[in-house]
Amino acid sequence: MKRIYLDYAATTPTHPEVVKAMLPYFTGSFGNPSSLYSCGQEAKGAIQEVRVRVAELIGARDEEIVFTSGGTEADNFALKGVAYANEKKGDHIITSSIEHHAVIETCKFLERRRFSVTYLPVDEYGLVDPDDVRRAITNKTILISVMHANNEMGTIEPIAEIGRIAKGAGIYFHTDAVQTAGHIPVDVNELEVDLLSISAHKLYGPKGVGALYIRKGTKLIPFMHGGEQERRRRASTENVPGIVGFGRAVELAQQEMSEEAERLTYLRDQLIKGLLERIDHIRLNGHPQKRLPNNVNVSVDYVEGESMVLNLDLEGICASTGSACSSSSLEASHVLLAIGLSHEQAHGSLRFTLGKWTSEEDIGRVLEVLPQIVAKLRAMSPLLKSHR
Amino acid sequence: MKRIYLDYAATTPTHPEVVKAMLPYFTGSFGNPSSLYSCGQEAKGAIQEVRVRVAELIGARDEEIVFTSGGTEADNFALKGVAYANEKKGDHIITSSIEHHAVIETCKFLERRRFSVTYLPVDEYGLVDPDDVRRAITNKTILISVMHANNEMGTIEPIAEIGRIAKGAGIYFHTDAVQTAGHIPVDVNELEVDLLSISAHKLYGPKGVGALYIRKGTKLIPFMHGGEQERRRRASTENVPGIVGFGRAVELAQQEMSEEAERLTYLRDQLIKGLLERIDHIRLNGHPQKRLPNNVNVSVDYVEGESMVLNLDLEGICASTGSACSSSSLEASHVLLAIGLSHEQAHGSLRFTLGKWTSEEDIGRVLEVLPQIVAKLRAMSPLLKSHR
Amino acid sequence: MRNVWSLYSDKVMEHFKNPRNVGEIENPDGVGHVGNPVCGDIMELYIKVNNGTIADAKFKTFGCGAAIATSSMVTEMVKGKSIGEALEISNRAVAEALDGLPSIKMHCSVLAEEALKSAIDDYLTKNRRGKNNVSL
Amino acid sequence: MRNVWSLYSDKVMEHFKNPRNVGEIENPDGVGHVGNPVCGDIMELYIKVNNGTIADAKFKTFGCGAAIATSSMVTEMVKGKSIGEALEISNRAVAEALDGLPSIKMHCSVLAEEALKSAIDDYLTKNRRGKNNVSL
Ligand SMILES: Cc1ncc(COP(=O)(O)O)c(C=O)c1O
Ligand SMILES: Cc1ncc(COP(=O)(O)O)c(C=O)c1O
Repeated sequence: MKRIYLDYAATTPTHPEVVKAMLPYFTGSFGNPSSLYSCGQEAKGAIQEVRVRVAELIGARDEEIVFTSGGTEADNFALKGVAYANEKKGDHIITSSIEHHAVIETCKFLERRRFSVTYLPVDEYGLVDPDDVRRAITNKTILISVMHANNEMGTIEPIAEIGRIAKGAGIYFHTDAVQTAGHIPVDVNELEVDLLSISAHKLYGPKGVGALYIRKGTKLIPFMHGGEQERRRRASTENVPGIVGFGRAVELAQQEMSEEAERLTYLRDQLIKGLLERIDHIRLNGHPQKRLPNNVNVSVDYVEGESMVLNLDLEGICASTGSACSSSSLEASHVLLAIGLSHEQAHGSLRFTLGKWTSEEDIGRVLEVLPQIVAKLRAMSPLLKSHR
Repeated sequence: MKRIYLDYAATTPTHPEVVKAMLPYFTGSFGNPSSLYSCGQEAKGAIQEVRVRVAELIGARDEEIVFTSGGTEADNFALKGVAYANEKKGDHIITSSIEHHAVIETCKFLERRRFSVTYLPVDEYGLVDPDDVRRAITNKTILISVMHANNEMGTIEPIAEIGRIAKGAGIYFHTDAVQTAGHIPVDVNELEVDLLSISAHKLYGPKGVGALYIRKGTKLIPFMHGGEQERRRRASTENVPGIVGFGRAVELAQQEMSEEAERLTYLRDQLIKGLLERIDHIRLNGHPQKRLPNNVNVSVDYVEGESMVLNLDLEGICASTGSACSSSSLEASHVLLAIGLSHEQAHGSLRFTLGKWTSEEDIGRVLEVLPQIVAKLRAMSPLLKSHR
Repeated sequence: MRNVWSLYSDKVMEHFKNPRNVGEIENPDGVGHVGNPVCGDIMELYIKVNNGTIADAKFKTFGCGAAIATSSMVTEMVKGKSIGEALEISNRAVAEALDGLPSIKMHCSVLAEEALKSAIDDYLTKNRRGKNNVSL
Repeated sequence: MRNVWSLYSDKVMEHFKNPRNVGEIENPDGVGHVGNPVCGDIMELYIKVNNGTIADAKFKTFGCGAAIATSSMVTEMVKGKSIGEALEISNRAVAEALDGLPSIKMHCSVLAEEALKSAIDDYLTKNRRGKNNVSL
């Protein structure tokens, strides 16, 4: 059975070109970039080239890019780094209620360390209202963090507008661009952000690599303490092959982004339309237009998400759900609850995220298979009866 | 010109077998281990196998192993994690003055966050005196961190003895085993440690992967906040290929360790003997016996380290130095100063660290080349004259 | 045997794919409703009792793979058992019959046990009311 | 041109490999001693002056690649210059003559400038004492 991978937002396969680019740095140019001799300097040069490339992708300068072990570290670094460095100025942070756990859990940690955090609500589509941001600002506010696009339902936030507000108020602004960098245009100056998180494995690069953009002049302290790597901003021996792979992935993304976004938007809309037509009692989560080109998120009434995902897996289709059952906590996705879904609806969510190897036939196959799965599960659902 | 790599303590080439083991996890089994469907679970299974293997290497249980992005993260996690989780019990930490920067800088950070740190001195060989540890303990002490072996001069510390003291006093004990794991026997129960750091790229695994051993029952909070990976102890999408490579490297290390340690000890002693014979005004740094099998560290009077490293590089030999000039600070190695070297001697240090691909001819070549380099540099040294 | 490539054992997957005893029993002798939408698992378990023996059992479940499989398994296990025997079926017994559950899914087996107990309770209550006495 | 695979430019490496004017001058007209062991760079610069022109310059240096290359370069640059011209040689000029230095190594060029100034200073002091006057 052919596998149909539709969970590109969870992780992407590493592009074969990326793997090829990485290989020489494992056994050949394997040196430590901090070393003085040539094979170390060679690795250092390779990293520098990637830095320039990543900077280019987001309209930044190379010295504003710090490599990390992924999106989570970039988010931790940005939030803790700014909070600790600016605590004399204030102790208040503003974020949204639909951030990735890497931001939410970091905020909760900071709350336990005497910072106070405002979690802004979102509307039914998952949009943050810039006016809410403006109203939440106090003279103690040192940082605003709102994600560029939401990983579960794909809603794209009004970052540039929030950026203008933050800038006007002289408050640092961070955005988690893990789901957007390499997929839709991201420009740190247009968005007016001071800090921006990226993760390589979401754009066909390797897992375990990411970057934090830090606008020149931003006051923050390191998150990883130790050696003098990354101009003393991030310690630890650089993951040279990983960073080189990240660079190649960024290069490919730059070449293919606009065409690919168009192709995926078409497939996405086909899938949405097909699902709404073929399954009753189903709703689209997230904004219909202000949405990532590759994201489809629906709630299917009366059935639970994990049981749909497992049934899809039996048919060779990889998808995900915001249901509690997919995690060790029993709570359904905080994102879906934040847009006002009931617990049943949140538990009945299903996310398909499309990517480079998604074809029209794949979409067709989902549209063929899912209605049967839903019918089978609804037949055993105690909820259907009570809603009849 | 054949390259002679003698900086295995800085980083090792990734073993070709390790690269081979990693490859399927980039493009084939690339799933996110948190995913429910089979290709995610497959990745999760692969990680679990490595966890068992790493646990075996150090005599631990698999659930006591948490994967990290390297040695630095493991050190940061251990120190900050224990400090924050136990601050109600006390605010005092004991460490040594020859720790890696990943420990020292983390301690300095904690000092700025209202913890107090005692940096124990070492003797002329770099040994911490367990009695000093005992004397430094107060009723506020919550953590002791002393490295297993020093990365610069290879001295192996009396960890088991310190472990017994820590255990007797009911204080958590961390050791940075980045230079020992996979090279000499490491057993968390024999050493009586509660936390232990490992880095894959020091044992022929990939860069950007490591592990922290956390003894069951140890109270610590996460360092990377976010998702529920690693049983909620370390967020971020797991670096699956990296972890798999780490596992293969550990497997190879287990097979080859004792034989390889013996071979390297022989080569090491040959190199030490040869250098002391052929170059006058030279001294061995670190303990002559209680020393890593692969470490040679000497101070060559009247010449500076970087200029020796660069000249060696011109001859195809990769080595390192504790000289200031190798870093952006101008201070010579804190480790060499701690054993009582003068600044000149510390700046005149040279480290050769041997490894899997080091041969007897390589040692011969160093012994042939280095005396000439030293003679050339001494001819331009203003220090030689003043010492005459 | 736990398959490394799956969250669940083969046995769980088998019951998930082909759940036994799905549905409702008309005029059941006992019904158990357990779980709640917040946690994402809701089970309904129906039993038919003949002479103190559970002659039939059916279920309806909204929930994850483990919830469906434990529902299926518990209805299988209970059929033909006396009320007394049925009350002795523990959540562990259900999980073991499925060749184990991942630890984060053990709550589903608890739910299955509770659904069964609740159905029996319902039967006993009705019966006590009706006949005043029941031999366990 | 900066070689990506090296910390230093080809020019720095060339001077590092074949440093010019290594040594001491017997009976020098001026000597400069700068640097200190804590920072790991010590330079000695010797000059011979003929009719207000620097006829010869030599150095001895304990230090990194950049320290040796800047010493070599500054002695090359200064030869044949008048004292006035020599005093105008800045650390930047030395660094530029070497096709640049990594930013963490710029302090070596500062040291080279200081060594030269200090040698000239020594010459001027001795001379003033001797002849009471010197034409710059
Ligand atoms: C929006 C967002 N932020 C952060 C992360 C964390 O990235 P990583 O897994 O690289 O740590 C993810 C993905 O997991 C994400 O989707
Ligand atoms: C003793 C010691 N601890 C920690 C580290 C840091 O490890 P990593 O580079 O994997 O972060 C190193 C090596 O750099 C080391 O030698």
